[in-house]
Amino acid sequence: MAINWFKYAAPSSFYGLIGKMIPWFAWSSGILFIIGLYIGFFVAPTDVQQGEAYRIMFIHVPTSILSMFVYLVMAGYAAMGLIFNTRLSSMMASALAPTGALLAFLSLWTGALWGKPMWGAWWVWDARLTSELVLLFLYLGFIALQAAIDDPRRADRASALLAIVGSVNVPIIYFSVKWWNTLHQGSTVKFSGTSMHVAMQQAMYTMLLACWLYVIAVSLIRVRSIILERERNTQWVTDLPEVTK
Amino acid sequence: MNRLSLFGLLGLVIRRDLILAMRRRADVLTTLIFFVMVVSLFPLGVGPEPDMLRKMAAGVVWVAALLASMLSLGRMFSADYLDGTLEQMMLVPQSLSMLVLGKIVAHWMVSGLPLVLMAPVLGLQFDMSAQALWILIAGLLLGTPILSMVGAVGAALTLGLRGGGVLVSLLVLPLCIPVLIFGTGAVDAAITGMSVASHLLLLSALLLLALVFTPWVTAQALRISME
Amino acid sequence: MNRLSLFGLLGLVIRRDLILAMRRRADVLTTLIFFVMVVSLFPLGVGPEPDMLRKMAAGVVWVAALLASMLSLGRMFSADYLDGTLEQMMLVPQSLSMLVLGKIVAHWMVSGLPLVLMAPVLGLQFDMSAQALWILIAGLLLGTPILSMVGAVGAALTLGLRGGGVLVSLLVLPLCIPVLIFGTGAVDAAITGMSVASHLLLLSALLLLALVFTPWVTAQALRISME
Amino acid sequence: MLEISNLACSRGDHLLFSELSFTLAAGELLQVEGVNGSGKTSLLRTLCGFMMPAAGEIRWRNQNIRELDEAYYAEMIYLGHLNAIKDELNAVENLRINAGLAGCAVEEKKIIAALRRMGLRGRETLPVKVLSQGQRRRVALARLLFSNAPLWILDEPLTALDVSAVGLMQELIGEHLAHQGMVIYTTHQPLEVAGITTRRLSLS
Amino acid sequence: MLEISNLACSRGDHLLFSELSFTLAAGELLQVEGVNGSGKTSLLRTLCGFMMPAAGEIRWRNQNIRELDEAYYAEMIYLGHLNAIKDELNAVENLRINAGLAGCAVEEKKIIAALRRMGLRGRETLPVKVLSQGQRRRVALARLLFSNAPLWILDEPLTALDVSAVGLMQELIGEHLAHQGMVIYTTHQPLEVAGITTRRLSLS
Amino acid sequence: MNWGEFFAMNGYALYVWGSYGMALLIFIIEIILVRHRKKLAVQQLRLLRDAGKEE
Ligand code: HEM
Ligand SMILES: Nc1ncnc2c1ncn2[C@@H]1O[C@H](COP(=O)(O)OP(=O)(O)OP(=O)(O)O)[C@@H](O)[C@H]1O
Ligand SMILES: Nc1ncnc2c1ncn2[C@@H]1O[C@H](COP(=O)(O)OP(=O)(O)OP(=O)(O)O)[C@@H](O)[C@H]1O
Ligand SMILES: [Mg+2]
Ligand SMILES: [Mg+2]
Repeated sequence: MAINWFKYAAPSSFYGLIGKMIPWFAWSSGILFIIGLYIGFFVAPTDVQQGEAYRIMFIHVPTSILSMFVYLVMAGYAAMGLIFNTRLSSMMASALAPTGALLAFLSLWTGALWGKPMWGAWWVWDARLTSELVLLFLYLGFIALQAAIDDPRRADRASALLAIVGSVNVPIIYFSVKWWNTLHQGSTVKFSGTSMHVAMQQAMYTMLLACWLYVIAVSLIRVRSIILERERNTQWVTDLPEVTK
Repeated sequence: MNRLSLFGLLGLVIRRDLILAMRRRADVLTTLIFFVMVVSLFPLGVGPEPDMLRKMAAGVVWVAALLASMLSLGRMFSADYLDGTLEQMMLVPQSLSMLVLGKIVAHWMVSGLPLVLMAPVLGLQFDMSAQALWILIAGLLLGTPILSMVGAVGAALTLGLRGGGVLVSLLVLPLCIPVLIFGTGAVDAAITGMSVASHLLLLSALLLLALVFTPWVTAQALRISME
Repeated sequence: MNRLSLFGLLGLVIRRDLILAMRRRADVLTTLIFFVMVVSLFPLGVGPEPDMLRKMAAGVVWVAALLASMLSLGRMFSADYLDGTLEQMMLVPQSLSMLVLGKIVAHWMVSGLPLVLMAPVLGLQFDMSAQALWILIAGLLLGTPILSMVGAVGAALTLGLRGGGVLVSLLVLPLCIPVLIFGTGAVDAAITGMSVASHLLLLSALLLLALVFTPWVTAQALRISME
Repeated sequence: MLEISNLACSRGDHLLFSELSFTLAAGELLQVEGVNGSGKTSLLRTLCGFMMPAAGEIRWRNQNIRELDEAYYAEMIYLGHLNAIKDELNAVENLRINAGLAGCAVEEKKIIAALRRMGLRGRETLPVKVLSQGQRRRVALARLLFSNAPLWILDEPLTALDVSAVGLMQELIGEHLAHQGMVIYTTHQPLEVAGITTRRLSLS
Repeated sequence: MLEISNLACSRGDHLLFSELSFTLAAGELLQVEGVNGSGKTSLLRTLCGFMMPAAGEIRWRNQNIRELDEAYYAEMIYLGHLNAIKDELNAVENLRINAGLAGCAVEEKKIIAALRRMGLRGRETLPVKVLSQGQRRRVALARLLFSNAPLWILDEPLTALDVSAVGLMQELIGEHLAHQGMVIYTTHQPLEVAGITTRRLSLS
Repeated sequence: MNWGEFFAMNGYALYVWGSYGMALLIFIIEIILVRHRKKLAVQQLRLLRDAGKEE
């Protein structure tokens, strides 16, 4: 029953549940990072055209892909919070936003550091790059709006509207590659053969998974503090073992 | 009880906002002059080579239009909010979305339409071809209402917040980028002889989308901001 | 009676305005982001050819800085005017010019300084050379305070007028054009290998001139607007 | 007509009041009392639907106002701390637009008559901006003269009014009640309507 | 101390008052009376130097206030229709900054004590924006507690205040007068200070 | 391959390690911030509880 389900999604039970889950996510993320980096740096061969610089890919691609994915997840949570008035989903949305913004920033940063040796410029105004920049702005707008409103309930609802409207923009920005000449993934970037080396693929997917788990772990920790901040007047929070001890 | 028809309401709100704008005729003029000035600043900043200027023209005009309509967003709700009129508007026994639509239309007429009318003059300054000019105008005609509508959402969300003026740009500019891309894309296509229709069609689609959703979203945002 | 020293007053006012800005940390960030966004809009509008972009870079950065500081002008006095604090400030038993100077400095620290610090990153995006970048920064460092000061005069004059936000741009932009010209001129000179010093010296002279006169003029303008 | 049951209202993490119940019938006058910050304004704003109540229900003609929405708004008029008049317009224009939005077109002559009744003779066509505090409040109150809404919700209607204007307000409220109207209001000044016993609701 | 001679004041093409003369000595309380729009606010604003009088002179310690300027401002405090508090700051920050600008650094503890005296216990660190109308006015009035200016100019200090706060204001004014202060104020509500006979100045 | 060669990354050291370094830095900073926020929240709660006891 839907109502029952919402009851289980009440902050009090969720708080305990994720408290137990966080270490699992954190540790598996750490281990996968080590494995991924090992494959990426020691197993995967040097790329014929790009030399060692291509190894940036193993951090660039996961952060890039996740930055977009996280936005959609965040917008989804925000929409849920707005429509069903579930406090928890709004909190999840605000917990995801900073991580998403950081991922977007990392994508830009690693991309820029990759671009300099490959294209000879830190930055080109290519559609892919620009759209990533715009994504960063969307995140920052979400965070800024939430920070600007004092009342958390109001902040949730206002920023949810923004996130929803903004998510309409994501595909438009993303597909604008089509309408634009593009350097990213253009002729400069070609891996040996039609497909990547198996080890490269393995490293990339491992790193992607590791990053994903990292995102989950970090945002769950953040959502726990958000829950504490917002529910500070409730009895169950005052009775928590970490508070009473 | 007396109740206005939907269109009566729309007309009334538009008329009201136009009267208010006319009471400060300077307002209308200044958005326009801001637009003209931004466009004219570029040759000053960039240098006077005609070839480069011609290439830049559509982009500069579009960016200036975007900024000008951004600048006038603050006006859309904040005065009404501060003096309590907005509160009263939410108590009007009629659809708030419709009322919002009225305000958006009035805003566009005051700060979007003059830009569209001014654009040809500026385009000539940059030595654009007649065909490119027509496309520019068509694009602006489709695009500036979208800017007003998306801007309304941002203005409503940031209502009563300090620093709202800048925050609203942060929220709205990314959302307006597609408009900018299609608008300038159309002109580029016209210059390079490619098909213009697809860009303009996309702009029309965006306009329709915005027309359907933004008044409602703005109304919701207003309700949230008033709480 | 207790009276603050002149510098005590200056410090107090600056601190006050910075606290207010920090209360909404978003404010500082948003001016900055607006700046970044305007600069980024241009390549979107104009197209991604690196050669052209490199030529435009200094101009675009300067125009964006001008617009960003223009946009934040509204904040300088209007909030204080609306809630009556400005009235009280005029009753402070100390030189109003000094108080105004404090507000200008705070405004610059919040909305000018971040732009200067951000400019190198944007310059890199446009692939500017290191030397040109340095000149750009030096110019901005000299120029943005002038923008804040001239802006203050405009903001004070348009206080309490409806549509002040746009009107102020209209008043201020023409006055700021010399700054723009010298600022971009310096970068151009650096690129073409001519002497940069004359441009920067002129900017410094303007800065000095503004520093001497604008606080007093602004104070007078405030008195007029309050009547 | 207006029934409030078990209403609770909270601002921030502060519970203003709870378990508030009362009804207001035609011809009744209700004064909400309480010290500064006790939640009078919040109560009135909740009645207008601006704020969501933390608990409880507000019913108008036996229907929840959330469901009624526009039908409810057609039958009530709210006057808040803010005057809701545009500084740039003059009193006549302000009132015409206000009446228009509420759904009734009023003639200029009637507006001017109303303004004169409110003691604004000679000020009808000045921009409201230059009027004195009390005159501005009078313009805002003049809206009441055109409305045929039965429910008046007035938040401190007497601020800035001088003695004669207070008398006028008492008269207006008396007339409205005589026509089977309802008034709910707050004030820190004494307000007595001849021939009517004011009901009082105290927020602790 | 404060001497007004033959003062005239006009707004637009409207002469508000003319030939107004009075003096205010230490320990005196003067109420400016008049109907809405009679020019009370304009008179007080003229006394602050915001408006130029159409004719006449205002003298403080036998010198024209135009010439004194800052020395005059150091000895007076004005409280207008607007509260002059920043919505984003909390009450403590507001008062600290206000006191600082007036030239005295005040300790946090004293500010909190003052706020409690004004009945704002528990609201000291909320952003002023969320306070009720009356609470905001109280924050504005708390400024009077830190000032050692002899001349108080108060424009409708009692708006939005509840009964107990009105009592408090009367107390404050009484204390100030006992210390040889001067108060000139307007109000439409009754304000009586124990042991002091209020002088009244009527603007026709 | 020896470690020196490995760290030199064939001349791309700045770029490769710059990327991974920044990523590491950001991750670490985020973890620290996020845990600090949690600690602050708990501290705040204790403060509230103690203040509640005093009254
Ligand atoms: C600041 C600069 C850059 C940004 C913002 C950026 C952004 C992105 C984004 C958003 C993606 C995910 C796209 C997708 O899922 O298809 C991505 C993927 C990728 N990027 Fe970048 N990038 C940048 C620079 C570079 C450079 C310089 C290279 C290589 C020379 C590069 C190579 C790749 C590759 C190979 C992928 C994976 C593509 C795929 O699997 O579809 N990127 N980048
Ligand atoms: N975020 C918040 N946190 C704590 N308290 C809040 C918050 N927002 C509002 N309040 C309190 O809620 C109350 C709001 O009161 P309201 O404006 O309804 O009072 P009122 O009865 O109209 O008072 P007045 O007579 O002064 O107009 C105030 O006491 C205010 O301090
Ligand atoms: N431009 C103008 N033309 C004509 N009359 C004007 C103009 N500006 C102001 N007035 C009048 O000047 C008067 C200003 O009054 P003021 O604000 O001093 O009144 P007040 O005594 O404080 O009234 P209140 O009790 O309502 O606060 C008002 O009657 C107003 O109508
Ligand atoms: Mg109230
Ligand atoms: Mg007055």
